[in-house]
Amino acid sequence: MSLLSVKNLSVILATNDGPARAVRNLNFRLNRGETLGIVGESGCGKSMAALALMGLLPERSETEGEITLDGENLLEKSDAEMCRIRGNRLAMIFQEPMTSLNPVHTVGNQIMEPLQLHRNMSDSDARAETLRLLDRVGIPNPKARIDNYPHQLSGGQRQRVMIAIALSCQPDILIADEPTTALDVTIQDQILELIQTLVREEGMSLILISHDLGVISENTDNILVMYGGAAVEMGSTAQIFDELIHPYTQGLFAAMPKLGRARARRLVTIPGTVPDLISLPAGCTFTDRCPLATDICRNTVPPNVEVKAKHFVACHHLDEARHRKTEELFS
Amino acid sequence: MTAFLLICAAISLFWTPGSAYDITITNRFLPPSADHWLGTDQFGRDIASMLMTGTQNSIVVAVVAVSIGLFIGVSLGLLAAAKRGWTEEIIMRFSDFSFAFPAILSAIMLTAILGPGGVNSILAIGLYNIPVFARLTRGSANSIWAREFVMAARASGKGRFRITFEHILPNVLSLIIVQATILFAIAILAEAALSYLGLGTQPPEPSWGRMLNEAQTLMFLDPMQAIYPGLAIAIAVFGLNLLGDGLRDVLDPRLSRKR
Amino acid sequence: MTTESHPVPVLEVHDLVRHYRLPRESLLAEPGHVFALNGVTFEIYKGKSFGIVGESGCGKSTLARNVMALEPTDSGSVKILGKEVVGLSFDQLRPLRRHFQMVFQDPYGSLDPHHNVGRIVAEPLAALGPISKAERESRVRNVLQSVGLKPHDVSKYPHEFSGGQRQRIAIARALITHPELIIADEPVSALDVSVQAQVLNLLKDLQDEFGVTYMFISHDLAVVEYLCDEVAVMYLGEIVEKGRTEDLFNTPAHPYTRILLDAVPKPGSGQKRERIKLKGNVTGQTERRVGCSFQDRCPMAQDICREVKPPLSPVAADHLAACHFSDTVMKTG
Amino acid sequence: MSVFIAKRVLTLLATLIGASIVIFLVMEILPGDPALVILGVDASDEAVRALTIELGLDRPPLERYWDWMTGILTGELGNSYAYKVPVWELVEGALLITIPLALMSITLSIVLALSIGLYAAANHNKAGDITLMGISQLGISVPNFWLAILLIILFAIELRWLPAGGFPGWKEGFWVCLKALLLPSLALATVVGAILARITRSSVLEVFREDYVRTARAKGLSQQATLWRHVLRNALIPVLTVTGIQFSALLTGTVVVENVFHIPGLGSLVLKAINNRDTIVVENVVLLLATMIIVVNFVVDILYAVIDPRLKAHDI
Repeated sequence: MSLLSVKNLSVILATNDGPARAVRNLNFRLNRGETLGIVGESGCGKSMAALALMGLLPERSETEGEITLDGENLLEKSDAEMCRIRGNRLAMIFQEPMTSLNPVHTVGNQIMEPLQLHRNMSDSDARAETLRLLDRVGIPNPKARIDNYPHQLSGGQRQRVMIAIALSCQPDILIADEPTTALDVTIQDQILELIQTLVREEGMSLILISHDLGVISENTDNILVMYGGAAVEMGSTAQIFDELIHPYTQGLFAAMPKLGRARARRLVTIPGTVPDLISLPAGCTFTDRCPLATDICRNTVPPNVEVKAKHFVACHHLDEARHRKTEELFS
Repeated sequence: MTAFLLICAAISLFWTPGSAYDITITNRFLPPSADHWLGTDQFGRDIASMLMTGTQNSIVVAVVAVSIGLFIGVSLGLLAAAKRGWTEEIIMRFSDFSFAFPAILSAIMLTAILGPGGVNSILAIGLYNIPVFARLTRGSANSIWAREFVMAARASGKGRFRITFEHILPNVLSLIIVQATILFAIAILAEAALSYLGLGTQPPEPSWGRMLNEAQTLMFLDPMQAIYPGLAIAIAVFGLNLLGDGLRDVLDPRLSRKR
Repeated sequence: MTTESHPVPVLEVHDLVRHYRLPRESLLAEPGHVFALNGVTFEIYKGKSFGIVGESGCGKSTLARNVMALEPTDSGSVKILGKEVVGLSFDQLRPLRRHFQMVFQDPYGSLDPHHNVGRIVAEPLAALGPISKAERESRVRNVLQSVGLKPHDVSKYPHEFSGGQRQRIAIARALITHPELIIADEPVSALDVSVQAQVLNLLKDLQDEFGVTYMFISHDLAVVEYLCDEVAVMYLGEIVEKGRTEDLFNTPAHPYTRILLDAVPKPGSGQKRERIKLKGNVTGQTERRVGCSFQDRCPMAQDICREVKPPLSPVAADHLAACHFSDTVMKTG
Repeated sequence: MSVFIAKRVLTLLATLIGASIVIFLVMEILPGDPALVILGVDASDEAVRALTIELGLDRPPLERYWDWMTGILTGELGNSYAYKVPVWELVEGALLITIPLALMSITLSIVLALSIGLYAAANHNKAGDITLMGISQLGISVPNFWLAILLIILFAIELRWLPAGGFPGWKEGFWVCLKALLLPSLALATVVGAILARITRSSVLEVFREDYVRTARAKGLSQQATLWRHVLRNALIPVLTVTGIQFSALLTGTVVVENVFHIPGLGSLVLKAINNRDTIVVENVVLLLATMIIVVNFVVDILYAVIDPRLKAHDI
């Protein structure tokens, strides 16, 4: 049995302009020790899916479907029960290391908090464990840093503190939502490497969320590509980069400038802009920008077809998408 | 509510149910009736008429006082933000310690020297409004100056004063309008307080604050007289506060929808 | 240098220095300084794109503001079309402004929400002096068309547009005076990948059409490689390497460039490569060291790096680097 | 930190001196000869001249300002023009009433504000929140002296629970005095408390949207625990700012409300002094009130640094 399985997960946000379907019918599984990357552009629902897992969606929202952790459906749990799971079995790190730490508490106190909450540690035990954690996440001179306030640390160091908080109770699953987007490339490199090492050594599972295909490609076993709240393509990382099938995945990959590629070649562009979740078509969410779109795409949700072992694509025009070159597709 | 108040004031310019000034001792302490909607006071004056005329008075004081603060304060604030450096320092230090002299305190000083009067209370409230507007304007103007579109305007070769009028002022205006309605309410309160103390509007001009003062001596005889003028003030201020909140929501769409 | 084909540099920056004073930390200590630019020199030729890459705090945005004459320069020279702009008064600068315009990073913050598109785009015309209404309108129409917006968009307001379209408006504003030079400070970093490609292609097309010169600032090496002819890598207020894009990206001569290139995650491979690692922590911009500015983080630093500052010197044709061991770096590439 | 405090203390002193200069200028240099003011417009020239010399007003302004300042430092404020007793005696008695009244009111309003604000924020958009915010909106709109009158009508005239006014003096016992100050401080605290309650609520709601609150929830902290451990301290910062600003409103409010209740505090003193044209008393009382406002704002500035560690590092 999978450690985590998500079935038909939908999230509906109430906005001032009407209900927005931030996540629609999402399905995936995650085994112990596996890493899953969720990739997509802004508003594709990747962060909302993560918050739904944590049970931390904004107030005015509804969730449907099933999120099963070790056979227990998290969506049926009360907030008090979720509090025992959050930070303990499921931990999360966020995009903005600048604002994700409380400015008025020392970093030490913020790391000690989950230890005292879930492990009932005494002050001195928690402090000793915090020193160990700070060392573990590569912060030099933990004894001095433990009593620092967040504003005294650099962005990279703050993100290390966030990782220490997430790691403190040895969770089963670590969810990292754009953990390096706000950081410089060289720091990003260090942080991703740290996450990789820790996940491997602690035997955790990882859900890594990013808009950056490069980050996802180098750090995950499996990939889930989202667009407009829906999963459009899913499979093992190697297989997906071997053969991109869904028109959106193809377009996204081709639109990205890549180091070392001939610069004379023009970038492929996907026409139009990232969609507004309120006015998406009922069928395939990519319809409005897709060169292959027909009437069926607009009205009928495309089935999830397993094109190869464990490589799923949701598209009505699979054959055409597979056999036409990306440049041809978007020209 | 504010509109109702304005209408009251406007009507009272031409017509009141009775006279706010005529003293008819025989009509003292009449209960409310068709002739005297809210009854009469200890001198037989019609309370409803006094209230309506008092509205005028409050509005005039508040308008003038807020305008003084608005024009001087906003100009100083814009100047401070545009010039930075020591100009800003001087203006802000100045407004810093003007904060130590709230309206009533400066009115006390002024009246101690110049004697009580309506003009002095306007001046005192107006003076108090200057630093309030100056601070608000400078604070938000500074944040606008830091925006990229201002940088773009400077890259277009526009000078500081042109940018102030084309970019800064329109962007801080909504905030200033909201603040003005709130200060308008505060000015009405302050005027009432000054008149109550006898430092503001002088007899025989009717004013809400003074009506309360007179009513207080009669509290044991006719408590209702102390209710009406206070209620009028509360309604006026309440209406203005609601107006301010409403304006904030209308003028600042960023609050209701982020990005 | 490349003088044969492009004899007149559109932009010449020579030994540009900019330091900011920090507020005092204590009453006794001297106030600190931020050494944002410590002597930057380069030139850009007509019709070319010059990329400036570096991480946050390397001084690239300060450089943009100084070249645009938006803040006072401490010392050095900035020549636009051969004319010195450092030290000019505001009024003297105004007529020159038509020659150099800027595109900013934030498509939300760079457009005044209270002005309509027509007014925003026409703003730089202020530098041209009085022009007729008809001329003004036709210019706005033309420039909107060339960035792919519709003529009736003039009366709309910024909030009616998406991020990518807003960036088109910002580009139209920069283009309206037919400038020689456009300074673009991270113009695509706030955009989604699919939209970023549209804007990058637009910038390329406009260069082909109008022969405009770009100074393009970015932290994204892939974007710079895609768009630029020449690149300078900045670290702590200095250019540490400069050269033609293909030379610099294929055979980097400075360890920092090498590390930057290695740190970029590349899609497709699926596997991580072995690579040189940065060591230590970021040196602040507030201290100045004897020797090389990169010494604390450099994996190959020797004694000489702590004593002698390496000059920016040629390592190959049109390729300069400031490293004592650039030969070794180039060989290991 | 040292720079922060040093800078604040310097600003405090500068502001105090600035305030005293302004008061001095307004009271003594601007039109209106104090001697003439005291004696009335019909006084003879000789009488005015004699009084001018008697009061020492013929000396140069700088010298008189210097005397005033040194007088303040030594407690020699001169004699009241009207009562011929040392000003300090008058002021001292009044201070002993006004300061407790102000402290009582501000404590009451903070207690009121925090409990209402927190309750409303915790029940965001529910009936309790909406009702409380409606009431507080009303509270803001009510003039404090009218509220004072209403309170007198209700508690003193109708219910006869509390005295309608006056102050027995501290010799009569602590509780009697507290009872006398209860209604006035209630009148003052309602308005200020209503304002602070609204600020507290909106500030708590704002902080709840911060990223670090999400971090706290992700650690497994309950909504309640997050409120106490992470939200409250951050939310207090704007509340503190407004408390500083509102203190001046509260202090001037006491001037008015003391008159409603006929309490012999600074407010009553200054009003009496104006009616008696006792400018020397007005001058000193105004300086005293201004000083209190300035000092409270200084304390607020220091409290900022205690609450928010970021401010200690770099200056504002």
